Parts: sequence; structure tokens; C-alpha cells
Amino acid sequence: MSELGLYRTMLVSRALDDECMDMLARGLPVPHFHSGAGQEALSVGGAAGLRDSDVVIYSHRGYAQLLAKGVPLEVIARDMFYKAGGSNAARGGVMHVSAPEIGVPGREGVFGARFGMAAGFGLAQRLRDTDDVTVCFYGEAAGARGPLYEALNMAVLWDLPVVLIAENNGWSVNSRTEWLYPNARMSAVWRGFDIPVTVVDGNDLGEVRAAVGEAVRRARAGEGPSVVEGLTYRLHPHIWWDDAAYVPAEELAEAQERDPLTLTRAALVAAGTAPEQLDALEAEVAEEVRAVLAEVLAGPDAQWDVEPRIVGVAGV
Amino acid sequence: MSELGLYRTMLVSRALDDECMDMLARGLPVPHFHSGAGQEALSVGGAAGLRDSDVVIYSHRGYAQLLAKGVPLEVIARDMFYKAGGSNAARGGVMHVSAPEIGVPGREGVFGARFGMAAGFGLAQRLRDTDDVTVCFYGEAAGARGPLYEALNMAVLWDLPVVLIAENNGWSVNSRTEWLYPNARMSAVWRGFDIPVTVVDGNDLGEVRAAVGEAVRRARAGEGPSVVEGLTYRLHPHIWWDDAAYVPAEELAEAQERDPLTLTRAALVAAGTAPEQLDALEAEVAEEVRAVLAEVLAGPDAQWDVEPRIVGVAGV
Amino acid sequence: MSSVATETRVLTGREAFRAGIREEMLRDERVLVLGETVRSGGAAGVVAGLFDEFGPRRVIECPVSENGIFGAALGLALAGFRPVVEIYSADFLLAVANEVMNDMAKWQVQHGRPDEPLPIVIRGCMAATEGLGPEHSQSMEPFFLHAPGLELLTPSTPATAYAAMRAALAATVPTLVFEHRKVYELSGPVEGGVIGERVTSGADVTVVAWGWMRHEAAHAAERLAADGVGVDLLDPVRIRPLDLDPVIASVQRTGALIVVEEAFVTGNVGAEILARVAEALPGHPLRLRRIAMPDVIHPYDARLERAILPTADHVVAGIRTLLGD
Amino acid sequence: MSSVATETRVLTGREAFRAGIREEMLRDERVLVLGETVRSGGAAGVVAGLFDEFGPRRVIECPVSENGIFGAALGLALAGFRPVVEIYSADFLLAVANEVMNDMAKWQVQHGRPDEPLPIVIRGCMAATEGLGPEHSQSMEPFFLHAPGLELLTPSTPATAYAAMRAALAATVPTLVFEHRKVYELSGPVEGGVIGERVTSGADVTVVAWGWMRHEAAHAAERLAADGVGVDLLDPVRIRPLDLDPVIASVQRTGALIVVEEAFVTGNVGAEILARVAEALPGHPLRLRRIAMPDVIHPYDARLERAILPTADHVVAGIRTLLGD
Ligand SMILES: Cc1ncc(C[n+]2csc(CCOP(=O)(O)OP(=O)(O)O)c2C)c(N)n1
Ligand SMILES: Cc1ncc(C[n+]2csc(CCOP(=O)(O)OP(=O)(O)O)c2C)c(N)n1
Ligand SMILES: [Mg+2]
Ligand SMILES: [Mg+2]
Repeated sequence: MSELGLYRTMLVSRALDDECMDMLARGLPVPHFHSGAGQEALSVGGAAGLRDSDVVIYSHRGYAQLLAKGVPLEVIARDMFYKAGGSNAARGGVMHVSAPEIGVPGREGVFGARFGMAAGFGLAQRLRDTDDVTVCFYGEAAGARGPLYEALNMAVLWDLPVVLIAENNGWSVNSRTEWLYPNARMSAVWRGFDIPVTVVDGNDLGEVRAAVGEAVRRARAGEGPSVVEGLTYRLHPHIWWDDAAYVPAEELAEAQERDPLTLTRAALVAAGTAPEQLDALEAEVAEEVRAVLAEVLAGPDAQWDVEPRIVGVAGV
Repeated sequence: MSELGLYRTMLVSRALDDECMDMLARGLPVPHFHSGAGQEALSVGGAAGLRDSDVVIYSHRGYAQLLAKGVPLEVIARDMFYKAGGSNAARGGVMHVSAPEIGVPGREGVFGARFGMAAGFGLAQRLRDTDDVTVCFYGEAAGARGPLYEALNMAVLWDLPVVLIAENNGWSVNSRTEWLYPNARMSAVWRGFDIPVTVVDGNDLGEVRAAVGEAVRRARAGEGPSVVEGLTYRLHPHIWWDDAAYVPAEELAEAQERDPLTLTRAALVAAGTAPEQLDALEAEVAEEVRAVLAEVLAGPDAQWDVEPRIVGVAGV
Repeated sequence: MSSVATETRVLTGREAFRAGIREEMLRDERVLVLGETVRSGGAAGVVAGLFDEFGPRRVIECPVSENGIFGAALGLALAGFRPVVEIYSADFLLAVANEVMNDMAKWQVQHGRPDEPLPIVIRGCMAATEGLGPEHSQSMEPFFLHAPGLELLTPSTPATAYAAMRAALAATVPTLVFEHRKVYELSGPVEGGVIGERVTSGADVTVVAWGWMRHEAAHAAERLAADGVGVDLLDPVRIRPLDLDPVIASVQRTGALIVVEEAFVTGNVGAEILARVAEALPGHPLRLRRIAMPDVIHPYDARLERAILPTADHVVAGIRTLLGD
Repeated sequence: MSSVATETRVLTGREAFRAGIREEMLRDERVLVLGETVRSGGAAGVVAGLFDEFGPRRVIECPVSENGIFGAALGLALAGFRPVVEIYSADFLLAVANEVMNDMAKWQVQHGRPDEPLPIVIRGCMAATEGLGPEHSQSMEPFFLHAPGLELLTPSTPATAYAAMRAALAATVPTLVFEHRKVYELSGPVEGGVIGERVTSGADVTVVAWGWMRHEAAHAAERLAADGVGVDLLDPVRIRPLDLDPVIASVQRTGALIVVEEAFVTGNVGAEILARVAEALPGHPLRLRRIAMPDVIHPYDARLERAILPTADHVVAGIRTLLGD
């Protein structure tokens, strides 16, 4: 995918984010919305350019990951607002979007299983003798859970085509990364496996692309797993009820300076794209996303017709 | 403790082992006996010379660990044979020997909690402002469990006085170490934490002492956790029902050549101890252990009088 | 700040839980708080302020490492501390089911010290509010009911929240305090709560309910009272060990029992209560029934979720059906 | 080796479980075996020979990483494979309770595909033999009873072992097969087993028992038959979903029910059965009872353990008490 295409995906994700923040500001419910603002370069850089048969296990603010993997915006939005035509008919909302046919199997709610799942998908890809890969994103929370070690040991042992992408965004709810990891680094320990472990500026799309590209290449070539840790920043509060009063204003201001959208735009301009073309693209995307959201919000609610078929239904 | 004293502890453990193997060969039950033969140097080298206020979390064939930490042979034997006067009155047998007053809190049956427990004991030692340490042994099985990562991350983060001793003895039941870990090494990954990770000949008492000694020194000095991996070999089958037919005869013969008792004896002789003195010591220990076991076996069975006080008793 | 409990405090449920912990922390410095985000008050604000008051040696911010945290709690307790461990949402206790039910619950017995206390308090927010989804809404007490060696507390009001936290801190075995999210928001007097309350008295039907369901049942009782149906409503507060005597005595009078429970119906606590009552009164023509969640995981959409959560309406209808049979 | 099931095979329980797995592996190459020591036959020899027969791409030797293994099983199943995962001892399932009950059980429903199969078979040796201690002896079905979205099977004979393994492999939801260690050692015909068997017929008391307890109950029934007491003994084989109709129909005739269960009594499966029966027959003067383990963890010493495991003696005494009341 072209750099411009990647930037477009980042813009779509940010526009979705802006719309949701805006609704929240107006007191409207946006259930389970976890803003992905600030992390679009890492998300898009990590998930774009893969095949449908490659698998991505996304993280809870990874709308940009879903978009980059090919999940339509309207599916994400319908799931978010419990509308018909999403992927899960209000049973999982935006926390459990899936699209198995394009390599998006879903997300676990209690962090942990994603790592074993990644190993399982990688093993499946190996057992089928394909050169497909599995990419698994995770934040500071999931990254401190034991299943990561268990699964990575398996992946190294069996040379599984797994790419782990650590999203070091400074926070886990209101806990600082340095309260959770030595030296505030999530991936350092995995160097001990003698696999490639790369720490990149997660807001630099080019750096992310290079590191993930190499990790994917290795995985496809049967050379086993890699870890890419992207240093980025969560620009918005954890979730709607969080006022993020704990975020130092100066730190946030600095992070805003390094907004991946600004940086990516600047890189595109530096590489010769006309600013006017980008202005037009930005306006177009904003308009498009606004229209999609309006349509989604006007659409019918998801219907709940699944229960009688579930095992063991009984009760009230 | 003197080298001779350490050798003596190794001899006691081996004599216990010999007695148990002998009983098994005669068709007598030795409930839950997991032979520690071949691993005495690592066990004694790892657990000896500690204070009563230091904690050791032992492994399931770590009789030598218990002995080195000061648990009397007769307590171990009484627990093994469900006799009165052991530590647990037949509720845990030899799988759950404990002696909290000398830093032996017990053992978990489902591998995993030992690592968090080690962090907890280490944290307790820190919170009390002591320079006590916690030593935690583990085999290939426990070592592949996620709680190890979780707890070690905490130990590194908080500079806890924890020493992990990996017992790489070639097997986990009938699984080879190389089926379970990349390059058959249990500790390599932890180098990524930038803590001292040392791989030693686990049958060389001197090497073990040096590595564990340095790890303990660091821990006491507040310099945080270390990992020592001892390469050793399980000389006997996993447990009584295992015929160990999967162990290649040649490999076993080689391992027997490197029996830590033979090596330690040779080192003592090389360092000037008279062979006659060692002969006498060996005979004395064998006799002593035989006598203890005979007395234990002739002793009264443990009585079971604890249940009425347990919460929620009901039923048949 | 003063550590003296006054007789007239009115607090929210959240504050009542906190008061129980804080007072014990003031009394005994071996009491520690461990968990994720506890430095900033924890998942639901229950431990808010404690880090500032007691500092980092008493309130220990942990990585999101549930197995490590619970293992550490066991180690700390065996080392003489009294850890109060927060789980971010009670649903996540399944990730430490082994530590809680195989390790902690069995430890002292299998190490031959059944009388030695193992003071570990495990607590966290639980149950359904509105659309939190099935991994942040479940009623977890049935999953932990089967393990010998644990106490389970499920308070329902600020007063029982406070009493339950104090009871947990006084318990000699590892104890789980399930803090219902809706109970956090209630306001009421804190003193005077007891472990086992008779909410209303009545001669027609015995109702057992705890946590939020106590309130649904109380509303139902009120509505039925207007129709002359007397409900003997018991809130046990402690689920394990459960004091069955008042329940059995009540059913002997009423002949009819309904357990109202927020958990999925199959294998819930109500099953145990019905079984115990039936076993205690063989040959009696009893009417026994559970009102509970169907065996359906919580939809994210609160509209849909509301359709399956038990309410006062269900209780009224259930009682009418049971008595009308 | 032949893949054709003959009509006259007599196998041990261990072999019957293996036959069920092996035949499906022959039929469908998406079936994989995963677990610890499975290369050498697994913890109890159930998968012995399968590595040699099917090779390392079908029988996958894993590190002792229960969470990794179960996560991988979920991934494999979502990727179109059909994993059969061995747990080294069923007690250790508590270490993956989150993966089984929060992840696997909910996955398809919360991702909006309730009808999409998630073919994961979880199996392992379970329950008490003689002195294996409380982490290798527990009856685990109650711990997993409460989660919607799972099937639970607890076979009792070679025939039901085979039938249960086939049913598990045919199930569309994650399914747990609890293999009683004592059932491994039984010999018997393999064909003809069904999910839900009437072991003896009788008019005086209904008895429900599964796993090893079916045999204790059968012995009791035989002894009571000599005294003219007729026992209607039902072995459901499948615990969830449980087919209650035959139980209720039987209790309607006998008025008396005993559930014999090896698990700790509090919160066991029997509680659910008693509750369901009581709910189904309100106002009937029923006699309902459980025979089960007391809430006491297994001592290591087999002498002591024998004192608390339910046996035919307990069943006989329990029935006499119930009927004599
Ligand atoms: C096992 C587990 N523990 C705790 C939680 C609760 N939880 C939900 S989101 C979150 C913080 C996530 O932080 P991070 O992983 O850094 O991702 P971010 O929100 O920064 O993108 C936590 C602790 C959980 N879902 N699962
Ligand atoms: C979590 C867990 N999984 C599996 C087991 C079963 N198990 C008991 S001993 C053992 C092998 C132990 O091997 P290792 O750790 O290498 O120690 P060794 O026996 O070689 O000393 C296994 C797998 C267990 N006790 N706990
Ligand atoms: Mg984060
Ligand atoms: Mg080993």
C-alpha cells in the first residue's frame, strides 16, 4: 500500500476518533470507545499490507488496526453503536469486532489469551504449509501477563510466523509504563530469546513500516517470531469516565507535538506530495467518516435472536 | 558451611534416595518419592549457608534442598511415610514438607505460584528492611509457566532479593528439555532483563556455590534478582511408575560418570581431604540414614484430627 | 483524618468498603493493599486516597500480572503480612482460580497447619451495571463456591459492605469480598451491619437474596405486602460458609422458598441453598424455586442485557406463581 | 492397524478414550492432539501410540505452559483445526479457567456467531484413586458447571468413554471430557454406550451417579435389591447440558432421589440436580439427598482418603435413611 494510502487509513481512524470524542463531549454515549488517537502510525504500520490470510489480533484501541486489515469503517461503527449489520449484533460491541474471512478472528476481554492464540494461528499457518503470518498487538497491560512468555517460548521453539507489536503508549489506565516495566520498556526481556527485538518511534510511520516489514519477511521465510516495540503516546483519556487528570500537561503537550498524523503529513510533504492534495484528502476523509457515522447512527438497532440456540438456556 | 559439611548433606540426601529406591525395588510403597539422585550438588549448593530468615522454595525432588536449609531428615521421612512427627500429618506427605520457622514455607502442587510467592517473600523481606533473601528452585515444567515471567518482572522492577535456580536436568517426566525450550536452555530469555543470568555445571559444587553465592550477595546488597541455571541430570526415573525406557542408555551412562557425589568427592580429595576420612564419612552417613529410616518406619502413623475445624465441613 | 468510627456515619458503599480497609490499615501496619492501578485508587475508586495516606510500602502498585500478584499475596501472607488484593474486575478471578482454589485455599491444611491463619483478602468490583459485557458483569460467587477453605462475602448495603470488609479482615482463611458495582453507589449508615440480615418478615414465602438482588427482592416484598403476601426476606451476606439455620427455620414456617440471584442459573449458589433446604426437610411438600439469570452471557448492549437481568418484577411474578401453584 | 470399528471390541477405559480420538484423527486430519508429554502418550497413556502413528504435525508436544497451550488451542480452532487438548491432571484446569470459561465458552457468542462451531475438546485424567493428594484427585466438573457455552462429559465405563469421546468430537462448543482414573482400568465392550444410561430399574428410589460413583451406586443397588429395595439408577454421562427429563420422570414415580457424587458436597453438580428436581415438582413431599465428599481436601495418605470418599456403603446407608425417614 502507498504511503498516501496508509495516511488515508490513519486519517479515517482519527476522524472516527474525533467524531466519537465529539459525541462524548456532547454527552452522547459511545459505548466502550477507547480512543486510538496518537497511535495510528503504529497501528496502521503494523497491520497494513498484509494478506487476507494473514491474521491480526488487534488491541482495544486498535480501530486503525482493523481498518488497515480491511474491516470496513461501517462495521466498526455499527458494532460500536449496537446497530444491525456489524459483526456481532450487540453481543460484543466494539470490543469484539471480528472478520474471520479477512484474518480478524476477534479479541479476548481478559488480557492473556491473545498470545497463545497468536501461537495457535501461527501454528495453523505452519501446519498448512503457507507463508502466512500472524501479527499480535498488545499494550502494557497484556504485556505483563504470563501467557505472553508461554506463547513466545512456543513460538521461538517452533519457529512460528508470529510478529508481536508492543504498544508502549505511556499508560495502562492511570499507571505509568515505568511503574510496570523495568526502564519502562516492554520488550527488552525478549531479547533474551535471541530473536529480533526492535524498539522504534511508534509515531514514525516509516520506522514502524521498516521494522514490521522485516519482522513479517522473517516470519514468511520461516525464520520465526520477532517483537517490535513502538514508543507512542495515548493522546486521550483511557475511556469516557477517565478525566486523565493524572497526565502532566507538559508531557501531553509534547506528545501532541509528535502527533503521528502531523509527522506523517510532514513526511509526505517532504517526499513531494502537494500540501493541497493532503488538505483535500483530509477534508474528504472527514466528510466521508462523518457521513458513514451519520448513516450508521440512523440505522436500525441490532436484533437479538440468537439465544434460544445457545446450550443450556434456562432461568428467569 | 565447609565443603565437607556440604558433601555430608549431599551424602545424606543420596542415602535417603538409595533407601527409597531400595524399598521400591522390594515392592514397598514410597509415596510420591521423586528421586533427587544426580542433582545434589545443585540442590545443596543452592540452599546451603543461608540464614533461617532466608526463604527457600524447594522443588519436588529437592530433599537435598530441604536438608541443606536445615529440615531434619526424620521430618522429611516421616512426611514421606505418613508418620506422626512430620510437618503435615499425612495431609501433604513429602510433596508438602514445610518448616516456616527456618524459612521453608512449603510447596505448591500445581506449578506456578512459587514464582509469585518468591516475589512476595522477597517483598516482605524488603518491607521489613532486612537483608534476607529468597531462593526459588524450579524445573523445566514450572519454568515454562507464565507466572515466572510475571513474578520476575516484578522482582526486577522492585529490585527484590530473589535468586532463581533453574534445574535443567534433561527431562520433564519423559519430555526432553530441548522439546520445551529453545536450545534446551531454561534461563537464556531472562538475560533480556539485564540481570545476572549464569549457566553453570550443576554437578560441580564449586561452580554452583560461586554462582549462587554471588547471586545471594547481590540480593542481600539490594541489587535485585539473579538467575542461576544448573545443568545436571536426573539419574533415576521420574517416579516409581516410570520405567524411564525413554532414557538412552549411553546418555545415562555418561551422566552417571558425572555423578555430583563422585565429582565432589574427587574435588575434596584433590583439595587434600584424606580418602579414608571420606570413606568413613560415607559409611557413617549411610548407617545413620538407615537407622533414621528404620526408626521412622517403625514409628506411629500420623493421626488425622484436623477436619472438624475446617471451614464448611459437611457431606457424607 | 481521624481513625475513630463514629456512630452516625453515612457513606456510600464504595466509601464503606474503603473505611473497612483503611481502619484496619491504621490499626495494623501488616495490612497491605496490592493490585493494578491501586496507586490511583484502583479500578473502582475503592482504595482512593490510601496511597497518599499510607505510601508505597503499604499500597503496592503492580503490573497487570494477576498470577504474579496473587502468588505474591500468598507469599506475603505466609511471611506475616496481611495482603488485601484487588482484582480489576471480579470476572478476572478466573485467571487466578488456580492460585485461589488450589494454592491459597489448600495451603495451611496440606501443610499440616489447619489452624494457622492465612489472612488474605481478595476483593474487587463485580456484577452487572449497564452494558459492561460478559467479562465485566458476571456474578462470580458460584465459580468459587465449591472450594473448601475459602470464605465468600457478597454485601448489599453500605452497612453490610463495612461489616463484610471487617469480617474479611478478621477471617483466618483466604476470603473473597465481591463488591457489587451497584452497591458502590448506594448511600446509607455504615455502622450496624451484620453478617446475615432479615430484611423483611413474613409468613407466606421465604426469600433469600444478597448483593444487588437483595434490593430487587425488597422492592418485590414491598409490592407484595400491599397485596397481603408476607415475605420473609433474608440476606445472608456471607455465602460460604452459609448460615442455613435461619433459612431452614423460615421455610419450615412458610413452606416456600425463592432464591433470587444475579448469577447464571445453572450451578449457582441458589442450587446449593435449595438442595440444603430440601435435604433438611425430607418429605415436606415444599415449593422451591430460583430466580436467576438465564444461562446467557451478558450482551454488551444494555437494552438487551436488561432483558435478562433478574428484577423485582421477576421476583413478584415468581412468588405469585410459586404460591398460586 | 485398522480404522474399522468392529462390533465386538473389548477394551479398557483408557483404550476406549484413545479409540475415540484415534478414529476421528483417521477420519479428519484437522484433528490435532496437544499437550504435555503427549509425544510419549500423555499423563495417563491415553494418547499412547498416536505420535508414532500420526507424527509431530498431528500430535504436538508442548512445554508445560497451560495458558499458552489453551490459547493456542483456541487459535487453532478458530483457524479451522480441531484441537484435542490434554491437561496433565484435570485439577490443573483451574490454571486455565479463564481461557476455558471467559474466552472459549464465550467466544462465538460475543463475536456474533453463536451457531459457528468451536470444536475444542479438553480432556485429562481426573479424580481420586489412592493418595494422589488434593491437587491430583479432585472431581472438577462442579468448577466448570456454571459457565454457559460448554459441554461437560463424565463417562463411567469403556462404552460410555468411547461414546463420550465421540460426542465431544462431534460437539459444536468447547467440550470437557473428564476421564476418571479408575475408569481407565475397567475393561468392557466399547460399542453400545449412550449418553445417558439407565443402569438398574427400580421403583423405590431414584439414584443419579456418574463416573466412578456409578459403580459404587450399582453395587449399592445390587445389595439393596437383595433386600427388595428397587433402585432406579441413572448415569447421565453428560453433565452439561444435563438431560433432566428421565430423572424427573423417575422421581415422580419414586418420590426419592439420591445423587451420588465424588466431588466436595458444597456447590457440586448434585446441588443443581436436586434444585432442578425440586423446582420441577413443587409441593410434592420429596425426599432428596446428596452423597458426596465432605468439604475436606484429599489427604495424601490413602488410608485417610478412603475415610472420606463416597462408597457403596454410604449409598446403601443413605438410601436406607432416606426411605426410613
Ligand atoms: C487480565 C486483565 N487484567 C486487567 C484488565 C483491565 N484492563 C482493561 S484495559 C486496561 C489497561 C490497558 O492498558 P494498556 O494495555 O497499556 O493498553 P492501552 O489502554 O494503553 O491502549 C486494564 C488494566 C483486563 N482487561 N485484563
Ligand atoms: C502446572 C502444572 N502442570 C503440570 C504438572 C504435572 N507435572 C508434575 S511433575 C512434572 C514434570 C516435572 O519436570 P521438571 O519441572 O523438569 O522437574 P523434574 O521432575 O525434572 O525435577 C509435571 C509436568 C504440574 N504439577 N503442574
Ligand atoms: Mg498502554
Ligand atoms: Mg526436569
